[in-house]
Amino acid sequence: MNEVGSATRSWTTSELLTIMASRALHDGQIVFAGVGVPLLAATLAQRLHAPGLTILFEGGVIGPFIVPGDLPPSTNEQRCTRRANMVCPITDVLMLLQRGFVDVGFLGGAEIDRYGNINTSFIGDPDHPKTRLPGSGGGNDIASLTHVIVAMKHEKRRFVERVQFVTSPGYLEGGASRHEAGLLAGGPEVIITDLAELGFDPVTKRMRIEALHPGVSVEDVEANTGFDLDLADPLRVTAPPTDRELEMLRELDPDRLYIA
Amino acid sequence: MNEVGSATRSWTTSELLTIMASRALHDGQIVFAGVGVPLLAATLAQRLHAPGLTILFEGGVIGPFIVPGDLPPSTNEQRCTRRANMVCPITDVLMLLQRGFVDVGFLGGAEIDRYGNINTSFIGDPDHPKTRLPGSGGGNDIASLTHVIVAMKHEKRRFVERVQFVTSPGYLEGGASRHEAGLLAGGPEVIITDLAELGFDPVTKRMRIEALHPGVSVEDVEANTGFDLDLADPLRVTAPPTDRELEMLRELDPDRLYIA
Amino acid sequence: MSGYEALRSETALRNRSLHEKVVSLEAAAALINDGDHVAIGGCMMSRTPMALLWALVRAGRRDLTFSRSIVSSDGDIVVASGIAKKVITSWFSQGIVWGISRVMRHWVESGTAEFEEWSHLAMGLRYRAAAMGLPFLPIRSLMGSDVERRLSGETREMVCPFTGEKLVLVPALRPDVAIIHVQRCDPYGNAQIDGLQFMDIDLPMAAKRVIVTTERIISNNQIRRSPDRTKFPFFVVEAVAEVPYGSAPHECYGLYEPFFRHMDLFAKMTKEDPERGSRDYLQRFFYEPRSWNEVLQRIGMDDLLTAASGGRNVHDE
Amino acid sequence: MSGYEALRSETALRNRSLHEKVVSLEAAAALINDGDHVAIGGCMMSRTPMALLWALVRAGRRDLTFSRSIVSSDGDIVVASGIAKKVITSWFSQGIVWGISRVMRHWVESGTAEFEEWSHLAMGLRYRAAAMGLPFLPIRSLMGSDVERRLSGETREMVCPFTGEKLVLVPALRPDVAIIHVQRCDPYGNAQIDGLQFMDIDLPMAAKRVIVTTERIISNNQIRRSPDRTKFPFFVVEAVAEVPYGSAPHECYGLYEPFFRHMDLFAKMTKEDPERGSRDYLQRFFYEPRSWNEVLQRIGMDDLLTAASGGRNVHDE
Repeated sequence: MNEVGSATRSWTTSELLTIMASRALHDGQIVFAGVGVPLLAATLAQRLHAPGLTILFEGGVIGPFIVPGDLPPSTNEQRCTRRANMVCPITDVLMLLQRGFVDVGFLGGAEIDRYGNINTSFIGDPDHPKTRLPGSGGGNDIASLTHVIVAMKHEKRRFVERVQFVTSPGYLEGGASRHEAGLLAGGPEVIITDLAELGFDPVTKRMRIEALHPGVSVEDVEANTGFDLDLADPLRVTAPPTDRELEMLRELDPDRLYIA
Repeated sequence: MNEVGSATRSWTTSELLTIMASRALHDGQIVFAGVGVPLLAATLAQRLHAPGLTILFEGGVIGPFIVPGDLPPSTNEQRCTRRANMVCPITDVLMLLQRGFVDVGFLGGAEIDRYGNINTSFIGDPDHPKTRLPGSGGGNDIASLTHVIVAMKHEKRRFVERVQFVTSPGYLEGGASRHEAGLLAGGPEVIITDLAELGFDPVTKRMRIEALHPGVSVEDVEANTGFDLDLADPLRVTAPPTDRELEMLRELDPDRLYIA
Repeated sequence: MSGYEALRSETALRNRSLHEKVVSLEAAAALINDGDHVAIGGCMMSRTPMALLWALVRAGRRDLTFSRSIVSSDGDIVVASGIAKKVITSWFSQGIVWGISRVMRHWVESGTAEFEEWSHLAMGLRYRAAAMGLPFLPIRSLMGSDVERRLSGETREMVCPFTGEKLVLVPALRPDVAIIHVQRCDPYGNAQIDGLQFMDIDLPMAAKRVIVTTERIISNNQIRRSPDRTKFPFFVVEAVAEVPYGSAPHECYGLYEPFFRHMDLFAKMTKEDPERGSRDYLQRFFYEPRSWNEVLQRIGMDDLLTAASGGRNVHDE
Repeated sequence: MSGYEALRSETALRNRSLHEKVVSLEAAAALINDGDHVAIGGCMMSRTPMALLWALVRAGRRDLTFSRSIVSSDGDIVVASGIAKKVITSWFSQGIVWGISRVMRHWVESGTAEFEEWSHLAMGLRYRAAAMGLPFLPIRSLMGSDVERRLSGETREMVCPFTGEKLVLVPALRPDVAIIHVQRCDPYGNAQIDGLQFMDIDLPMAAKRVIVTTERIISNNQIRRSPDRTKFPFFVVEAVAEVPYGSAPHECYGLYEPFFRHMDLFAKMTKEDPERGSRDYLQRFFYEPRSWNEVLQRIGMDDLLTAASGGRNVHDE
């Protein structure tokens, strides 16, 4: 377990990401969530401050009920449908993104760049890749059609000037380029890492630090980022995970499948 | 009851239309049928010579089972679903026509013309109609997307040189005009009336008499048609309704809702 | 702002949270505004939200446009009562067994109400396009017909860039309000439909707002026991009203058949003089009754029980 | 002959009559030809027609193209066994919990098998376009991404004639054969699916031929008792094979969960040396067993009963 924190409390990177992501969700929203950190974050939010939050799964599930300790292995198996409000074909649940019913989707990735573009397809030249990654899944659709929260570990090799392959579009080349490409809605809103929360300048669409986690400096973030970051003004400091958040989260994943 | 026939047997116009139409259906076909003559014809065919015939209803029904004496009032109510193999949305059952799974559809109409175009929308100028008719329903889709059997009463005011409004396209202006308009499949195959069976010249697509019902002359047909008809060579004479056909049909509609 | 951007902002502003939204029939009708485009769920004589139409007629709504896959006596009611200025559909009459509706003919032929005609599949694809967040869907029918010609300006033709084939594009139809009658719905709006579904999966996704009338309100727990029977989700629904026999004198699958004797009465009353006949019918069954129960009372117990005895799960036999 | 005319003649020639079509698993596999494009029903680790893939591998089929919404260890099996030359999908790995599949990586990175990547919605709309008899459907994602760029030539962009907006057109994906595993099917091919439906409503309508494997064959009378549960109709189906646990070690909704311990074994065997690991795995679970029952026997009773005890209607709780 990779633990950090104060003298009295400690948490893992995954726990930190999950708790910070849960705080980014608001009551009444409809959230497209993958398993792991996203699902735990959404469920945590439901139980703490957003009882009217609705979860959608890519496998074709609307408003399921997550049972602590019996988490689904992906968004496509029967555990995902537990006490759902509705199940429907995959194409139709993804269409909710295009129709505009979804407030926010969760993404992770192997790489993210200055404009929030995400790569989950190739490391190296796509024609002769060093690593073939699993690919888009619904990632391209989520990133193209709705607002996105990204949760990932803050490492220099992951935060790069330009991703080697744009699987899921962020603001493309910045400025109005996303809109000009024909993507008329959505876009990355917040990047949550183990060091900070990052957002985007409203005009240039360059990534900037919005808030630092407790005990983290701007230099720490810069040292783990492969490009120059702008700074929001004022720069906030996030509140550390509370006992309540940590306890509730550990109840949801008692076997520490996703929060170890 | 409008009875005709030989000394020993007699039948109504609707009975004749239904029986002749049932003979035009083949085993293994998939038939898009409305209520009334089409449904009775399809059910009769199933019971006499086409046990593997499948009926589709516009309301969204695949392979229902028709109960004698309990006929549905339209293709959109629960009686239509009786012991069906599948029910599905209207748009999807109509899509079967576009996908090519349907062999033949049944149509009637207020007017039909030399090229098999059908009008079920307006009598008179559409902007100031003498009579506003109920309209296309699925008629335009059936006529555009599959082969069609038309069953209607043979009257001069119904068989016209040019329909006042093309609700459901036949061969449009004849020749290749249907294909050139973008309709790449289907087209009217046979027109069954109380006097004759009519078809279309393979090249000009002009309507022609293919067969006369027993006791009917070419002159009888011409006298009841508003345009010049071509003649198929050889010109057949249909076999009159058999006792078995008439008995079976009357069993299906004991209250004579549709065969009176 | 482009069409899609407007769609997105409008949709984003809707309250899509899981919350209770049960209202009275009259309160549901009050959510519909003069001039709205109202899409009617069900088809023909099946699952017509007749009680809600009754409330709309009584509320004296004006200048409504109605759309529906196929229109039966519901269409007669909305034109004869004067609440509709336009009906967009593929087929409009009372029903095959009653001949051509004299009411439809009178109001449409006199130019008082417009009847805009599309093919049935075109209606379905127009709703589906809107449900998919698309500006259009392609169709292979309509071509060469006067139906398309008369709609000129509404459709487009395109040459397929893959095959070179001609296709017609039918524009998304995005109603201001969809009104849908279902067998079961929970207080949040999760709606379950038995039997024929018609266009009622696409319609609620297409519309800007959705009002559901339901034979019974059931608990969310009951919905969650069979989520694969939920046909549209709570977050598209704005209001839910419980109205037993809310589709009378039309049918509701599994519960009651059309009230055939009452439909005969309506056809008979409006056959000779559609204007006076509808006025009398509306007076007796729409304006005088002060509640939907009173409408049912006037239709009568005999008709209701006959319809109910014919209404059952016909698959069980 | 245009694309649509070819589609129509081909479809017209299919035997669409109501007739029995029950065959053995091996006979079903024999209906698939070298070089075919085979679409796999289900998604990820759910309702994968694994028994039919087993039979295909054993039959030594070659040069197959596979497509699927999301590919799990089924994809590893078809590339490692050498029956696939190409996999068209949106996501390809064993499953999130096992990290990135070493098998996929080895065969794809070495260029032995091609992995053509689309977005998940694009996969769905490609099947749906084919199911609708259309050459394409429009989509609002893909734009601006390298996913679209890398597919250049496959998609088209258009300006919407109604709104002036840019849209991507994704081409219909029309598999030679769709192979779909379901809970229940009758001898004619009427298939009922419980729970998650994935793309299995569009897929059988899209494909040129459909082969169904089913946990149980039930009578046509049983189908007719609940026609609203039938997800695709008999006339699109060419063959039906009854194969209990036919999706093992993946899940079948309501009956069994994924065989997690067996999936762990597969991941472990293929992690260090994907080539040798898959060879050993295929030897033990594909080539040596002479029947599907023998495969299940080798997977073992413990794993089977654990999976079965986790598989139940999770809505009943």
